Amino acid sequence: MDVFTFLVGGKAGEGVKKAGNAAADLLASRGLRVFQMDDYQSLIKGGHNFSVVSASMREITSHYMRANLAINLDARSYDIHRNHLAEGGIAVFNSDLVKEGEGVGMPFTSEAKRYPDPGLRVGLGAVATLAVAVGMSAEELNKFVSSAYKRGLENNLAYAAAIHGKASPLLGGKFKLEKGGKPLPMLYGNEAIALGAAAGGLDIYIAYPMTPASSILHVLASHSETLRLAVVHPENEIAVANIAIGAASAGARAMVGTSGGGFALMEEALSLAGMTETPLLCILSSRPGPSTGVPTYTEQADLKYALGQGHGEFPMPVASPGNSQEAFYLSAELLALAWRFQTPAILLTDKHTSESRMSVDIDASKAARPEPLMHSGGEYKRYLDTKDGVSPLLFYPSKELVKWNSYEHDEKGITIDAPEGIARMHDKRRRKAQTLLEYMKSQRTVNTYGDGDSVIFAYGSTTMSVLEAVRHGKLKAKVVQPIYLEPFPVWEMERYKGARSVAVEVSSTGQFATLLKEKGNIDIDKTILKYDGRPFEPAELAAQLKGAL
Amino acid sequence: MDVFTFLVGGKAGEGVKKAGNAAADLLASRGLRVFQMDDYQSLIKGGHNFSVVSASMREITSHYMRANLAINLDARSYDIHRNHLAEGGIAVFNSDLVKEGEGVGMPFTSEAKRYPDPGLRVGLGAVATLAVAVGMSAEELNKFVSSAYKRGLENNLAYAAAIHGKASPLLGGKFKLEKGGKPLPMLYGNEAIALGAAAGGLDIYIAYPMTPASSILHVLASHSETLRLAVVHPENEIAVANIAIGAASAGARAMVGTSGGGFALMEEALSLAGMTETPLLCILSSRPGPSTGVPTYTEQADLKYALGQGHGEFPMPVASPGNSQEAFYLSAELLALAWRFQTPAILLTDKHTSESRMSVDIDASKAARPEPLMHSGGEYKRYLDTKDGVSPLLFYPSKELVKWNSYEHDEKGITIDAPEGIARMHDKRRRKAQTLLEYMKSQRTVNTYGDGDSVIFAYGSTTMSVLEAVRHGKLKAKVVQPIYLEPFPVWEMERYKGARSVAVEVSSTGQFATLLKEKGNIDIDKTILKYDGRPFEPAELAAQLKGAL
Amino acid sequence: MDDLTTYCENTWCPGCGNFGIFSAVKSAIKKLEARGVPRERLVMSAGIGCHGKIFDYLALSGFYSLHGRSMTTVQGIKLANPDAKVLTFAGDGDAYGEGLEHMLFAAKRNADITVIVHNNGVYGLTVGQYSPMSRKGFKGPSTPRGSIEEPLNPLAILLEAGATFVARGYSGKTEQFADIIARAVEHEGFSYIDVLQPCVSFNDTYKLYNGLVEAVAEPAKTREEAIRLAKRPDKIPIGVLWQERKEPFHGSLYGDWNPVAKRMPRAERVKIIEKIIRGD
Amino acid sequence: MDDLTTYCENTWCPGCGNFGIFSAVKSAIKKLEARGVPRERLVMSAGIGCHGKIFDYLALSGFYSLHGRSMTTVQGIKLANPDAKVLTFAGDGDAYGEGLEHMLFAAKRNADITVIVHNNGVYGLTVGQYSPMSRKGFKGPSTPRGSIEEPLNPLAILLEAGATFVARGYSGKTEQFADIIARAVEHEGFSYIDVLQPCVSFNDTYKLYNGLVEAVAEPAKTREEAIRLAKRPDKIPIGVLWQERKEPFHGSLYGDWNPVAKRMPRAERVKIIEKIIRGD
Ligand SMILES: Cc1ncc(C[n+]2csc(CCOP(=O)(O)OP(=O)(O)O)c2C)c(N)n1
Ligand SMILES: Cc1ncc(C[n+]2csc(CCOP(=O)(O)OP(=O)(O)O)c2C)c(N)n1
Ligand code: SF4
Ligand code: SF4
Ligand SMILES: [Mg+2]
Ligand SMILES: [Mg+2]
Repeated sequence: MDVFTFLVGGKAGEGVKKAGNAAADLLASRGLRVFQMDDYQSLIKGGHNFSVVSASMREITSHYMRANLAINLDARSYDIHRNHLAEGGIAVFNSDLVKEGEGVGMPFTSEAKRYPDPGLRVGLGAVATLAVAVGMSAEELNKFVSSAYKRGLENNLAYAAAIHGKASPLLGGKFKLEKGGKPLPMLYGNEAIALGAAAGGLDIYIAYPMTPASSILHVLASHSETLRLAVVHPENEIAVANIAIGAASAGARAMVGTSGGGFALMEEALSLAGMTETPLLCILSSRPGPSTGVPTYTEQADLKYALGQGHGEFPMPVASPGNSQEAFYLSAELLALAWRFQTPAILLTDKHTSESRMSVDIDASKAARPEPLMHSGGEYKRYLDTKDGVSPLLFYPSKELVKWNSYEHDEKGITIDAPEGIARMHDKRRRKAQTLLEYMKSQRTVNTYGDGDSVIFAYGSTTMSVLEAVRHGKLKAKVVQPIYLEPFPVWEMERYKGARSVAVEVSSTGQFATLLKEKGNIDIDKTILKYDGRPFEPAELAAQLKGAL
Repeated sequence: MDVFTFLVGGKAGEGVKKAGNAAADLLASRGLRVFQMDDYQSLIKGGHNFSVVSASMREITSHYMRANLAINLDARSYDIHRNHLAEGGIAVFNSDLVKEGEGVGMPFTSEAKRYPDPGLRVGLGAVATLAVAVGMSAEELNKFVSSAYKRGLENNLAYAAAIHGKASPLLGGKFKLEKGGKPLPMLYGNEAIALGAAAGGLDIYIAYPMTPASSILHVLASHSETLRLAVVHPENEIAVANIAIGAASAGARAMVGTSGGGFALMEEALSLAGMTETPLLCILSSRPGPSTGVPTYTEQADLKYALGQGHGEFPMPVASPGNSQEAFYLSAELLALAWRFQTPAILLTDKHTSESRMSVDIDASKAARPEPLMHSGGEYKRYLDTKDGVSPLLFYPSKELVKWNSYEHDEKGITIDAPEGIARMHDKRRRKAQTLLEYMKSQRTVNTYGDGDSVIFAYGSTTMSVLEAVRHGKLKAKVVQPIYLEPFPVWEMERYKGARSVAVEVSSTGQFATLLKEKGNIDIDKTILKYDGRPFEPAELAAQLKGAL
Repeated sequence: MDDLTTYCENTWCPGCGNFGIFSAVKSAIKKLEARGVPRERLVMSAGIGCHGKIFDYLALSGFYSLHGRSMTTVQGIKLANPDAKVLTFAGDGDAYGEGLEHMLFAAKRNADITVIVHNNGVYGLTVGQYSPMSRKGFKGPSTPRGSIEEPLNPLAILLEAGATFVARGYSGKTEQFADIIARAVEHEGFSYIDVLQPCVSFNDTYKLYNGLVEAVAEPAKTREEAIRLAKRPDKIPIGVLWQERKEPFHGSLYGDWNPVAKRMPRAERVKIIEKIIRGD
Repeated sequence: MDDLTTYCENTWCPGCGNFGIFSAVKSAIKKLEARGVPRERLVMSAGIGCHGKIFDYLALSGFYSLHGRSMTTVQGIKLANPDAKVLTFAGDGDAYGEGLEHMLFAAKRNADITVIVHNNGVYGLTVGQYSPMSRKGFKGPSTPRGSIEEPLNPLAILLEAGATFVARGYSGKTEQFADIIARAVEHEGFSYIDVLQPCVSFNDTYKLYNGLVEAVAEPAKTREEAIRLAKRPDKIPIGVLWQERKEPFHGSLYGDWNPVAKRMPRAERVKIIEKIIRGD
């Protein structure tokens, strides 16, 4: 079996996501590469949640929507997912809630009722059933539960054992999975962003909660003591951005994170960072918009928005990671870049990268680190008009005067309004943008994968879907993923001119395709769009790509 | 004399701007076409202000920096402007403050000291001197002062008469100006925006002060009672935008106005207007950025910013008027457009249009008026999924349920998160954008002036400078001014492909030229930029254009 | 399903205090109808959060606004058409966090709106972060070692800002709360109700509140007394703490004029504008 | 030009109350130096308005911030490096209008910053619009027929929000004001000074204030008394109205740790992160 897919569906508050997590860990612990996608609604209890976990001996960068084993913990999930089966797939339903279901019935609820908090425990039933289906013994399951379900462990062990017993005759060893090599850890995109920035020297993280960026805050808050990080959740996003800018001006590597609506509130501060030349890394994790939109789903519709932020003219790099692993390194890299060029920088991502989880192989010591140009003594001028536009830094408290200024200013940071001074500082910032551009030309700004005459362009989370579709469909094509969207790596695009080109993105207007056309001068032959809040499904996308290539 | 230019310089708080105004009125009253530019700093008293007034028998769309008569009321102004003279120009200095000046000395201050508030009165001295120089009799001046300087009239009349007496032997009738036809009124750009919107049916204006947009608020507040307008200045720009959106949802034609920094704070609400399909006209009047920048000067650096506002995907027209007169009609037109398509719309302008004053010939009854599609009875669905994407409106209070929603929603306005519903509403908004685009193709979206093989592209306030430069330099070229920047009128651009093309704008990075290239597919041969906070000077620009064409 | 409930599936957690609020609101609307305020005159808005879902469930017209801005949205509706009776539902994150400034200014200008704050002491919908109302030590995902801040006392602050109707309700005392809502809607000016709303998932305060709430018979005689009441350390008073008569903002701004219902005829407008342009 | 004054041309209107504030600040810095706080430990920020120009004139390091955000900027500086003593200059438009919410939360969390609000009752730099402090009836270009709102009482509101040092100064009483500033900077926690500042161009209040101000000898004993003092109808008390000792925010957050001065060595960080990734 190339890919094994497990799906678990049920109500929010019944441990569905936890079950997805545990299932992924279970498969990963056997040395498989795993991809986990959690689908949940904007509510706390009830409704319909599900997690899909796809695993393979090879690299895997997407879940599949046809499951080999689909376990539905309630009737609604059963109705929704009963047909989401791969060939030979097995549907398991909760026989307490679904009367005449097709597939294998398991009494998840009535078994759970023997213990306190039955609602919370049914998810574990799904995991135990998976364990049976992939041939784990009762002892192996026992060991796994001991590490994965520590809270209320005794009852958990008993419940899991009971389910194991009931499921074994029905499903025992139905799926023979190979055993892989050394197990890899798994990370959510947001965990990767948080830890990557920390590895890159983050000092302070300021954020106000907003899905799908909130978990960056949660992860960093939970590790703030061990990692020696300042983590603050203030009154609103305006405070977030301005506190972060203040902190950066005093030398702290600062980061903020939010989604579209909160990011809008930071826009004034982004322009402030542009003018004052404050290094600031902003994480923008998108969801379907406009406005409040669909908070817990995904979309790549904030590209133009990210590129157009902030009034006036100043350099601001924007980059988007293609998966969790890249997110780790990219957040450190952008932090370093922000400090190198004293600019705001945006890491653009979306729910699908932020809140999906995948196997990673990370060397944290390889994270980039900020090495800002520092003042080396003598009279200090905050905005020294250097050849490359980058002025040395000096942090207060200091004997020398250090003045950062949101007004147009002279080299010392004092406000001006005379024409020569205005033009001069515009020139300085433009030269800095030029220096940044030249620097980017020496950096990796584009990923390419595979080979073939045709080119598939994708960025951000959709890269994962495209790569998996190419694997699934065994497509002959080169996949090109611009990591940097600003400065847009036009110098890397030359070579793709004239090739048959397809652009793939989760957006209704094709903003990425427009960027490729307008900035990259690429003739896109076909644009494949999706905009229903869900990421591409690799098998479906493979079929679409086949038609387009 | 093709153009007569008058310059008056002095300290803020000494009536310099008032003198510029009066001088412009004086010249306009003689049937000349007049253009007035006020240059002032961000301070209340002191510093250096000046106004330049250029007048002609023909159309005139810019001030010139070489004056025929330059009157400097203090020593600093004298130092700055002593050389800003046209051929045969005369410099008048304040002999009380400048000892050995070149040109004509006048005892403005010592004369003023005979009356109370001498500081306020010296500006009038400049106007009286102008009157003398253009050959006005003491009686004519007396009559003019009676209507233009009503406050403290008696002292004003005496002071003006005294200056007239002193100046007559030195300057009497130095400049012979022709007498024109019927005098035209003069309007500041912001007055035009305010009154144009009012003529177009504005019901409510909400704003928080920010230069150079504040005077829209001041004008509308001062006329709120006579025009029956609601005018509100609330706690901040976030409140501004959201109050306006609430008002629009209840049927009021609402407008807001600000500059870059305040506009950033409205961004979240713009996206809200996009999702809820709320008609809202936003005036964005730029100044040099980024950030606080240079508040009282001019720049066109917020173009990309205006085009990129708001997360998610929704239609939002952006247009920029080429002068005060166009501003009048355009603000009414954009208000009507916002209501026709139930979208936010941006009128992009800058200090040079907003705060310059020129002769206009306006027929207020020709202002466009909103004619929104209204519900015609039966069950009401706020987001009825019509063919052209536009849903009929119904305003609360109403018996039918009317629900506007910032979340993704069904036709009734109830929140949804299922994939089909999300895609459906994205499609509806996209169809609306398409309908808007088709509609724009039938509208005037581009102005063209003059003739020639070469094309000069400009937009917004720079159009005025370019047209004046073309007149001044007698250049053979076609001037093309896209009024609409979004949707960008690509269908109008076809015909300019291949022509020798120059783009002119007040920006350091050439955003407009980029737009022409990327969206319009125009090969721009040369870009002429200025970014020192000052508008182009027509004589200088003519020389630059000559070199470029 | 009654005639004030829409077809939208209700997704509040079983046992959530929002159910009590929902019932009270519907009951208040019935009371108001009985007193001559037809429901179609009522226009609502809501913030973003668990509380905001009442927008989807309640069959009233209105505008589902942004996090922290719902009180500005209804001010706009009121200014456009003073015939509307406007009310908004906000969370404690909404009204005391993101949107606190709007609350203070609505109170200052005596905007004629009713604000109902679902005070559950937590950011419910974003899974349980501390809110401006959370007690010191509250553990949420952004404060895993416990919040280090004291909660605000919004009633005292809004009283200092000039609120003309200040009340506190409890979702567990539906009928009293319904009565407060009806009175708040009838009050001309800024009517503000903080509702104690247990969040069973992240901040279950039923027991606490049941032991602490105490009905106040009538509003305080002075603003100072109302503030003292709001700050009582021992008990949580519920009921109307303060009410005073003061001209509402739209009244001071344009008397009984109505921008959308009494629009000036276009021809008249145009004539005046031409006069202004000519400078007469 | 003294050594605390930069080369920047001063463009305040002759007679402006900002001159008194400027002198007082310089005098306070000298006092602080005498008491062992070297000027380089002081870091300032300023809002946007006439008041903000003090940033250009005063020879202290700092950050010229945005309208309404200067109190957040200094909170960031303090959080990054608690060795800094931070102070910010804000306008009444800044601190009580655009940025009021930040003020309340800085007070709530007892952020260790000093906020000096140049209260001239008007938006000076944008040519005279009414501010949250303008009296009812104030005529400015956005309220040509007179403001219809009552002014706020920010001292009372900030006291209710938990401010631990609350004072009022008068630009016309430079020495007393200088003393207040020095004490405010020394106070650990949220120190807030409202300064009565006549604006000779748009709101000339010299005469009014000269007749109304009255020095308070010492801070009130209770917060309630301080609030009463702040609301005195007859006189305007100047001096320190309230001071109390309470752990400041950065102290509660990380004791005496300092993010930039006591950064964790990279190798150690990396090791911990690898452990976290592995899930041990
Ligand atoms: C500008 C912005 N920031 C953040 C969010 C994310 N968000 C949605 S609801 C919410 C807080 C909810 O708390 P509260 O207002 O107390 O409502 P509750 O869910 O407790 O009823 C937040 C932070 C948002 N929607 N918009
Ligand atoms: C976001 C934003 N809105 C508006 C402005 C314009 N603005 C500059 S200063 C100011 C108000 C000044 O009033 P105040 O804070 O009282 O300062 P003062 O000039 O009276 O000292 C305003 C509205 C701005 N710079 N930024
Ligand atoms: S999370 Fe809390 S507030 Fe939200 S629905 Fe559940 S119980 Fe109610
Ligand atoms: S306008 Fe007022 S506050 Fe501003 S400098 Fe002049 S007197 Fe001072
Ligand atoms: Mg809450
Ligand atoms: Mg002020």
